[in-house]
Amino acid sequence: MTYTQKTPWTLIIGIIMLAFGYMVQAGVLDPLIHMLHTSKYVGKPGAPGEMIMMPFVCGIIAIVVGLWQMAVKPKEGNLDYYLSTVGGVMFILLIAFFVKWGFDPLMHAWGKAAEGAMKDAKLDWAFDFAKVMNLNYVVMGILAGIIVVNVFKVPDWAANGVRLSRLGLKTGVILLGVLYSWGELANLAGLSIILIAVFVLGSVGMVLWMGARRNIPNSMGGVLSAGMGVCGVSATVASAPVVNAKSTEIAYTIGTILLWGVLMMFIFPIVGKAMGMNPTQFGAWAGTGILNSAQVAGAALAFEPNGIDTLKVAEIFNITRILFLPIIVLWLAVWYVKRESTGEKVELSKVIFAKFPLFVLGFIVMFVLGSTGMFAPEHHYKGKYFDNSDKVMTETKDGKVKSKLLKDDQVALLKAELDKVQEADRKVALQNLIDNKKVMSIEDDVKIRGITNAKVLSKEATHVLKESHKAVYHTAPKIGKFRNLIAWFFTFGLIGLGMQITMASIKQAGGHPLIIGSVVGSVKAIGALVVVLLFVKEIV
Amino acid sequence: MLKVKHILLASHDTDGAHAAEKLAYTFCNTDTILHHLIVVPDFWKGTMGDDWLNNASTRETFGNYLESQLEQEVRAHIKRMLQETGQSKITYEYEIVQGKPTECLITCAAKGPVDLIVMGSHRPKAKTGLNSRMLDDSIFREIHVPLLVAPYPHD
Amino acid sequence: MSVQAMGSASGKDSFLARLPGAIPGLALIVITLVIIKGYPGMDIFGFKGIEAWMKTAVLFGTKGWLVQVTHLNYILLGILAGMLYRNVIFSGTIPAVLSDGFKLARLMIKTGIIMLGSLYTVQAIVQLGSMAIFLIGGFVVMTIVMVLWLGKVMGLDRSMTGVLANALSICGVSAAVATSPAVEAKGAQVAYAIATILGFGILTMFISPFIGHALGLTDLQYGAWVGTGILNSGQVLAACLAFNPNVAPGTAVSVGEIWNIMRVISIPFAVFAVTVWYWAGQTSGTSAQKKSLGTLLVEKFPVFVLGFMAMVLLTSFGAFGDAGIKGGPPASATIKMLRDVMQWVFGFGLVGLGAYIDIKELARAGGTPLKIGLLVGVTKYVLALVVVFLIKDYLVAI
Amino acid sequence: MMKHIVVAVDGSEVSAAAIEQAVTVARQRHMTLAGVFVIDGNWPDYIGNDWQSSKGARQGFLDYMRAEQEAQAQAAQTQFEEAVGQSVPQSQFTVLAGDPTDILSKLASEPETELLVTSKRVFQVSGRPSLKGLAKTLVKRATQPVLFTP
Repeated sequence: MTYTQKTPWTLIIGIIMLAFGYMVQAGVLDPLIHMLHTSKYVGKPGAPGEMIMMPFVCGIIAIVVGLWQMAVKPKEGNLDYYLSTVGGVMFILLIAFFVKWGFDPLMHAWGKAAEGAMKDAKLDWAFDFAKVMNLNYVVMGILAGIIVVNVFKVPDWAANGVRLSRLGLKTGVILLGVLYSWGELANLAGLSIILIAVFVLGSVGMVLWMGARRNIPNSMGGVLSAGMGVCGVSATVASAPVVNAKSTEIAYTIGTILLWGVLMMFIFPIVGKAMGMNPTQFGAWAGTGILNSAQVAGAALAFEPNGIDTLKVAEIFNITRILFLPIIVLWLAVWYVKRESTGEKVELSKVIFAKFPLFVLGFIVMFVLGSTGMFAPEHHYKGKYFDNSDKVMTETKDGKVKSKLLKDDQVALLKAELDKVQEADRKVALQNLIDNKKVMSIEDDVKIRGITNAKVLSKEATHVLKESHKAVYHTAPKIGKFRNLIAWFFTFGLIGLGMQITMASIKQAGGHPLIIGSVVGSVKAIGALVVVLLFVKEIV
Repeated sequence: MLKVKHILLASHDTDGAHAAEKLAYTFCNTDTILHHLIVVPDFWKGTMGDDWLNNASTRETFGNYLESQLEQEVRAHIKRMLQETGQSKITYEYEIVQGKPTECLITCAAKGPVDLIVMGSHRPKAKTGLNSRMLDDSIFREIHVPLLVAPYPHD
Repeated sequence: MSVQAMGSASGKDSFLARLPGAIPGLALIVITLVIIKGYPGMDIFGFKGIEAWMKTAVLFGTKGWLVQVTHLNYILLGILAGMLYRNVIFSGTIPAVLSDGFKLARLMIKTGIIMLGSLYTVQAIVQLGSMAIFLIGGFVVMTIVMVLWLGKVMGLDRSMTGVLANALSICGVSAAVATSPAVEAKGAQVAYAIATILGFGILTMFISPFIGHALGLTDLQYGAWVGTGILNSGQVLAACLAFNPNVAPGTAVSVGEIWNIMRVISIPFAVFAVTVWYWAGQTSGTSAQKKSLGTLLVEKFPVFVLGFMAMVLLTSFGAFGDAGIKGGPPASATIKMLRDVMQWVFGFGLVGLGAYIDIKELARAGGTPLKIGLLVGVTKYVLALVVVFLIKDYLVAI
Repeated sequence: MMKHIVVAVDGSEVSAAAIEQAVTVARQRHMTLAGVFVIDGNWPDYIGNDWQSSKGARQGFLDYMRAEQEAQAQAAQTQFEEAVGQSVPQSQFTVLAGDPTDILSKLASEPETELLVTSKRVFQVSGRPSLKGLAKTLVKRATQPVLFTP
């Protein structure tokens, strides 16, 4: 069987992309870009940004592959399969372009305009609907995917590419491995193992208990507990053959999980924003409380679309859940064999081997490689790093020497206001700054920022403090780009996953699974919320 | 008018469908052809889409398992129908299609000579069964053949 | 022909004899209102009623976000509760035990309107009324012409056109009820017209307060706008109270209800006019349904309007002490008490009215009545807003 | 009690086909045939939202609707009697009052009803909007077989 279809669409998409990239570069779209405030994506001459690079690179690939598909009669084989995915991948990326550079800024602008209009009308409750409804590109991208599949259907030539989207998510998670530090990972892993263990075992137990009370068949209890307890559809898929699940039971379980997953993905970020959670809290909550693991990534990115702090936390939770999967499947197998004569005994090593998600290994490898410092110096990973050496504090540009040290009048200003600071440690830090004309250490910087946030000084002095903070913190361009790349992988994966969520399968939600799932799902979501709000406070 | 020669029976082996089967038998004469339509709902294609973290072998195991499970269920159903119709000497034929149940029924009714459509009623909330509703608004809108609905068997 | 009744037959007993049967429904409505609105000084484990809770709840960092953005107050919550009772909790029909109590809602609203008479003096009525006549007169004539024309274009039969013309131009369901026998309307036609009007009315009832606040309308402008623009009179009352729940001279409800009364008074005349039009164009047809204007006035004139007028007269003569008109001395204790009671009476009435809204019927409305109704309804709603803005300098506050 | 076939009749064209089907089945199975028309008793409730009409206007409207439906019931009876004629040994026509959806569902759930025959568009010519959903509701509530004619 050959996979490649003779379709002009790959070529057409390529041409659209290339034309778009060219128009951005040539400045044809400047008015639009100006209106939408997307010039940050365009970059500067000599250093083109993603809004030029991505369309050019993707466009050329699509055109070449598209021409090849039109001209050459495909032969069976791996090459045929991989090339057949290009059309679908480009299709998803094109949607991503529209959403990220078009609808996202548009909604942002409209939300602001609406808020402004309400403020003009002297309404003290003016709100930005785009912010409140959390209409950023991740949410809209997934929505676009869901709309495409349910309203228009995914075109045949794009089907293989859409299926590739899970690879996008896996690659995203693997690459994410680079960005953790030992400390972070140890901290997060500890927290996640405790939380996940409690909630996974708790919900598996709860499902089995409720199932026993309602007299549901063992096979249904088996798939349901794995799906509800561990990681949603993936767990259902992994455990269904082990417990001999009937087709109805599988359909019910998957429908229920998808229904809850999709709902939660939209509700969690809104609630998180409303309650003012920090990235760690939200990541922990989403990672524990959302039933389906694909939607965990979606919710985390929806909560913080322009950074990956939340995603980092959520994915650790996700990986922890995934590691629980083989254990639970094994447990279910044993449990099922005990109860049903038809159950087949399974071997420990075989299950572990068959069910172990390889990409977690990739994640670990990347993490180890990253921590050896082969990609970037270790302190760069947080994206911004501290450096107050003379080399960076004074730059020579076009023959002029530009110093970031405090000016004399600024020092005088700070000196005059020194006594406004009450806390002894903060006072010391400020004194240090005054003496050295620059922030001396990370600890000092934290204290200085404390002063800034407390707003005890005059406006001018606070401004000076902010400047001095900026002077010693530098963005790591490599890491910035890398994060951006990861975000693109996730965006690609999530839109593609959105395209695989069909209403027909969600409609299958029903019966005992819907009741049990709803109970367990809400208990899990609310329970996780309470636990996280009570015990997780600090930003990791 | 009600010389029922072609009866279209839509049933996919649920309790409600069993009631429809029994009701259909009572409308069968010696020269009636009972045409049985079995629809394997197409949402199965979509159910695995959202799974992203399993490796290929797990996914394949699941796919094979599901296919064999579905086929087993349909075969068992047809076997039982053959037996029952054989006993009461009814001419029986079956058709298995994959797609959206309602659409399949409408096309099937439009295609062949059909005098009467027999189908089961809605499944009550507490009972198990697939949620691919065959009997929805479009059936009432688009089918221009008498439609006999068997009530759900209450015990 | 024998007719077997399978539903409960409506008794023809006297009001007092039916009163005990009304107690369960009455109690349910009162409890609902207490939960929503709370009584003065209520504090059950810190719970002071849903309305009070919504004012203090913090969402998205804004205190009272729910109230400020959605403008839900006890009036809209009450209607929602009524709708919830019928459509969700009792799944479609109000049980017989409760129905007598819920039927009292009509009486309550009429009582409330009569009491509302205490807000005005004769002078104020003359001022507001003349503005209302001007605005409503214009809109009634415009709407009737538009509907008659649309009916002709869309090929609607004459009786349906007649019902729609009156229902869309004057006051919704009551006009439809008054007109249909006179123009031989078919049951389905009336039913669809009513469903359209109600659906549109409910929609406008929820969005009008929002728009009114967003545009910063004054009570006078808002009252004039909804009084002219909302099709059905029950929803005019609700929309006014939802905008400003206070009952006092110069508030939205005091303005909107004058508009409403003007519309009610014009029903018999409009029915007469449409009947004349209908029979003039009806060549066949023999039944002599034609009635004189005098008969129509006696038959279709709502008595509560007389009660309202009497109340206005009594207030003008100072029967209740000072009415608290702007610029005058503050309201007397009697008047203040009346106003507090009125809030409860209206609240009660509107919970009951909410329970008469059947979503099933609304959702299945359709056909030409829906098209014409939406077209005319939206035009009227928007145009009324524009006109109110244009003539805002001529609107005189009381 | 004896089992019988019930057919809903509203005097319209669509109900003629339903009567025809019902007659065929009744003859095949040698059963009695019952024709039914329902006078919609829900009108008072339907206009319950209107609070300001005078008593005269309200009552006038309800009387008018009643008279109209009684005329329709008469037409339905004529249609039924003419179509059935002598072809079925025993037949009977009844006019009931109440909510049409409820009454038909109830008839479709009585053990004496062998089969309820109705057009899927019955009572729509004259009825409230919710009667459009009658067929769907019948399917949900019936405990006896229901035959829908186009």
